[in-house]
Amino acid sequence: MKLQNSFILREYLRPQAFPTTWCPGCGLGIVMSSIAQAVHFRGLDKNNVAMVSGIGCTGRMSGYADFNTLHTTHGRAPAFATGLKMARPDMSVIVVMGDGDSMSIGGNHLVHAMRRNIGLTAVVVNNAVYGLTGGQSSPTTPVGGRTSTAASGSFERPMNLETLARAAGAAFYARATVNQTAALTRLIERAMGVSGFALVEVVSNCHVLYGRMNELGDASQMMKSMEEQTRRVNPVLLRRAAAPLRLTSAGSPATPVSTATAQGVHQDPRVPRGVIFERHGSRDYSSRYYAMLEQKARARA
Amino acid sequence: MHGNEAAAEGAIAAGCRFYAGYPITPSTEIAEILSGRLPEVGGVFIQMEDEIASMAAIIGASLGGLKSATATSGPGFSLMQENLGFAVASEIPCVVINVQRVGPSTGLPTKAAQGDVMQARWGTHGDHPIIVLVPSSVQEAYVLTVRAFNLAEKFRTPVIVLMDAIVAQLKEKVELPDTPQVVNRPLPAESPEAYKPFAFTEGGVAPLAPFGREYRYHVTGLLHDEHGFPTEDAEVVSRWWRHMTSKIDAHLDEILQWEEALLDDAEIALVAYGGTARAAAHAVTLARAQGTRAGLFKPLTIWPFPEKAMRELAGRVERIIVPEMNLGQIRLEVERLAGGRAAVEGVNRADGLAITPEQILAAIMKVSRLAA
Amino acid sequence: MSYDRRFATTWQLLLDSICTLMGLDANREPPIVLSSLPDLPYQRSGREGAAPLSFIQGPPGRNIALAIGLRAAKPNTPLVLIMSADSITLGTNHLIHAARRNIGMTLLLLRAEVTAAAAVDSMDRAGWDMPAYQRELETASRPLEWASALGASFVARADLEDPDQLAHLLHRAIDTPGFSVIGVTAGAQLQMGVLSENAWPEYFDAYREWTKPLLRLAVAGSQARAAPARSPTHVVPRFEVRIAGLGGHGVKLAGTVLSEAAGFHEGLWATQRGDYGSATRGGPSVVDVVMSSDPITYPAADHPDALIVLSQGAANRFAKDLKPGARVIIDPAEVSSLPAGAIAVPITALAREHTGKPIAAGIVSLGCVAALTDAVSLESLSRSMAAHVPRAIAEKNRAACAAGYAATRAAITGGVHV
Amino acid sequence: MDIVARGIYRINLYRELCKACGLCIAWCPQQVLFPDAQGYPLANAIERCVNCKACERHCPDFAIEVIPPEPESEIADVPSLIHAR
Repeated sequence: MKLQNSFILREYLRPQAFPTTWCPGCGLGIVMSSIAQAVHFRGLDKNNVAMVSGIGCTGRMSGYADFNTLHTTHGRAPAFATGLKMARPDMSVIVVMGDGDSMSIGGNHLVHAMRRNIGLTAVVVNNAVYGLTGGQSSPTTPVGGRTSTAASGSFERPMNLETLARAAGAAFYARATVNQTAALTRLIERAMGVSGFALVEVVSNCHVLYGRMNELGDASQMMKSMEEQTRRVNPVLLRRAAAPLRLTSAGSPATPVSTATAQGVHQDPRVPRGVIFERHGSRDYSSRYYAMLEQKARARA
Repeated sequence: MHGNEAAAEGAIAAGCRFYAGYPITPSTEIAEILSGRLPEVGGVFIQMEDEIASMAAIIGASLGGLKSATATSGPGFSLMQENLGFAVASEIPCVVINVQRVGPSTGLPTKAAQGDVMQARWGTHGDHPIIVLVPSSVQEAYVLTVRAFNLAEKFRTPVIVLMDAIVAQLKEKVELPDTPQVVNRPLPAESPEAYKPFAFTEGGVAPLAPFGREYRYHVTGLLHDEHGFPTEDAEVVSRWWRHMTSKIDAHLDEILQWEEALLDDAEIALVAYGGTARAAAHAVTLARAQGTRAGLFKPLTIWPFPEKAMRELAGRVERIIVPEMNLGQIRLEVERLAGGRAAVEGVNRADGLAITPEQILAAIMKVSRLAA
Repeated sequence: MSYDRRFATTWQLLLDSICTLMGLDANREPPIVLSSLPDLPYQRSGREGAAPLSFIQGPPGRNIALAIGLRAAKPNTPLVLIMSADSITLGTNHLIHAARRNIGMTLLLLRAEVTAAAAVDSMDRAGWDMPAYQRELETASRPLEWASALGASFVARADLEDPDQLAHLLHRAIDTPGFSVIGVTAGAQLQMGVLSENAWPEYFDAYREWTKPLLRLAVAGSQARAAPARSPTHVVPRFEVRIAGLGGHGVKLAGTVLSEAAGFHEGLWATQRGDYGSATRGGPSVVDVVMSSDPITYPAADHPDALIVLSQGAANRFAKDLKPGARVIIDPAEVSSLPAGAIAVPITALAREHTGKPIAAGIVSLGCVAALTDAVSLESLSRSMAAHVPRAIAEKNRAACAAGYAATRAAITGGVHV
Repeated sequence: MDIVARGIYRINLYRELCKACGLCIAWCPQQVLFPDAQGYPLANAIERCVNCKACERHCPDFAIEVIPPEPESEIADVPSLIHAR
């Protein structure tokens, strides 16, 4: 008899730390379960898996996952993880961040981790709001979204992480939602197989703060509306499309990336989910670095 | 009204028209309140990408002529130090409100502490004077925030309001002045050609002209001459230092504030500030009820420290007890100033719980038995 | 970062281009230049006194953030930032957020770009001249592409060897509302001219639009704000109240209503402090209210005169250190082991009965408090409640509060102690 | 732990982990689960369960699991089992 869920809980999580501090119905538990399953389906030894997190509701995840876990300072998780990956290139390093953690205070580290193409699996849980501090605007708060620092609705343009990741040179970008748990697990599993920086943006729900302030209903209503607000894309079937980039520097990554925003469908207001782009032939920075060291040693010998 | 609300309203009353910040417990309410209040008075609220940027933005706004402020807590205050040093060196008035929580690092985000006392003094690199005010009640959170803006404008320096989560989250009744006294930035009297934006004066500052059409000048974090141009000339640099230190030292009477209670006949003095001063005040009444002559010295300006008053106090009482929610940061300063004339002892905790009047009373009783 | 003297001419050319801005339009405010590069050509010319331009030599990378504050204060002044590799190292985060928000400034990026596929000299990759092996390992920063990807208003590249084109692009950049970046290269085999444009309102223009309705509200609101403070009509010695239960009992609201009833409607001094926990439901939640006709020193109820206990956990934690003569009220449905001398009032049951929700337990508790002290009256509690409870359920809450009062009175006079 | 087993499948409910968020009830396509007075799920109609595990996969707190009666290999026959009953 296969007790899949309790197996995940026993083998990959720390039951003694439960129940979690997350609000009832928070999608973070689902994300955590998907990460654990992805590690399981990839057949990884959990002693060789590290989870690095920053500050925020998402940051708490590293406390519940039974890997080598590191709960760092606000926004700096990619930088801590870069150090770890360079020291232990064989280790699978998962970085979990929230939208404020990764894109606001940690924007610099995220951009440069993508630029270096260091072999991290970044899971960015995007709920459009700062949860732990009580519902302030985040870089992904949509225009018109009410928050505790924009009571009459935000007017700021939200961050387009997808185009930034493409321009910065990430190897893999996928978007998943917490209502499609099987797809979420599969995308994380796939991201973990990428050599280089792989980012999975997970659209999640903060029904307690953002949902309440914007009258979006409870957890299940918010999750069900993700169904209507997103559409499945397949990058293999789609041709390269009109990204806002027209310019290229020499050797720019903007050209070889296959993108999901296809011509003719980009008027669709629904956010694409699935694999958005994947750079072929990408190689992790740490493995390139150690290969270089070996080459130098051979040259000396 | 709670302490964060009082600080936010104090900022508005003092004429603050620009706020840049980043959410951090337990200071976030200040940002939330100002995000609603500033647009009402035609001011600007912006939530920046991090605390580094918040500090930089308030410097820019201040150079543009707006009174500006940011609020944060320990981890964010650490990030601000680089640009706080810039504001000190280039003499930009601005106000930083730091609602202290338990550290180091993420520490205990929702719990109160007073661990940033030395960081507020020495957090940024190099030597520099700085003004740090410490409110112990919601009323003082309002009054001292107004005062912080006034001192910042008057002495062209960043001023830090060092709150703790006890005062920030405490809700109490306040009696606010209808129109607080507000210092506004004077325009230079001289012509743009004669204007020296960083004039070296003995104990004064040049008026800071807002960047604009007539007054063009150079602002730099490098050590500079009176026109603002970088210099490595040791003679100019030493004059710059004299200017920087004397602008504060010559006005200590105006900058320093403290309150004394029942110290006239006291044998034991409590030196307490911030949220801890409330428990100390209560402990004094409890001790007096038991016949022990205790009194309270409560600094409202903690940097520069009221050195002269402390030296006098150490000559008057037999023992000094310093309760603090840290491991003894101000106790060091008190010990230094007491110079052995009065025995100094601390009541310390940094575990997120407030110091209770009983704890302080126990310390008073212990030393009074020793004295007897 | 120190300024590289090889680029002294670059510097001169840039300032020349910027200065042409002032020649074009007498009504335009002179630009403010921000840079982390300290070495000013006009300083060396021996000029004393006023500089030809306002100039901020800010911390590396942070100039972008500094310029945001300046833009808020000076909506019409052109801001020109001259940045080098600091824009793509320390300043990356500021760069991408200024681009995202579309804040009105013009960035001139020197050497912060790959200038040719094999540009060995360029300092573009991380801010210093890296060893060759590292340059091969690391992909270069592409700030123009980052800014463009985030929808900057105007992205262009100019060649230093064509100063007229540089000046032209600079003028266009400054005339475009929002965030503009111009990569400045020399003799590179790259596309020059305008690379991308994007229409989106400038941040502070949008901000002023956004605040217009709020400004009007403020005028209406300022008259309603004044509320006269009453002085105390009766002498009340320090009275400490602690209400302890779980999240979902409405404990925090009860504290607010009680402290404001005492402070605003009874003219007393009052403080309120709480520990509400981080969970919205089920975690321990406690509020302390201290009331007195004298100013309050210590603002916590460590030795309460009245303790209201709504959960077993709260009973275990707080039913000690009571002041002599203190009253403890417990909810017998929630607390199994009762402290001696406690008065049993079915608080959550009363809350459900009158409002249908357990969250009114805090409001019922206030009725209990009113029955124990003359510091607050039921009337001032209900006036205070009016400011915090939606009108639709105010009557039900008033009834719940009165029920708590009546039940407590009955218990005291009937001597129904546990 | 409550174990409910009336039909083919069993459902384990771990009350100590459950936060009564209601996601399992909302996601169940067969209306197997119902909230009790406090909002905790009760598997009142366990006979309708088809082992889709929607509740299990959407539970953020690992508080619910569906257990098939036979080893995993026989799950392919689930539809016929239902019809046979």
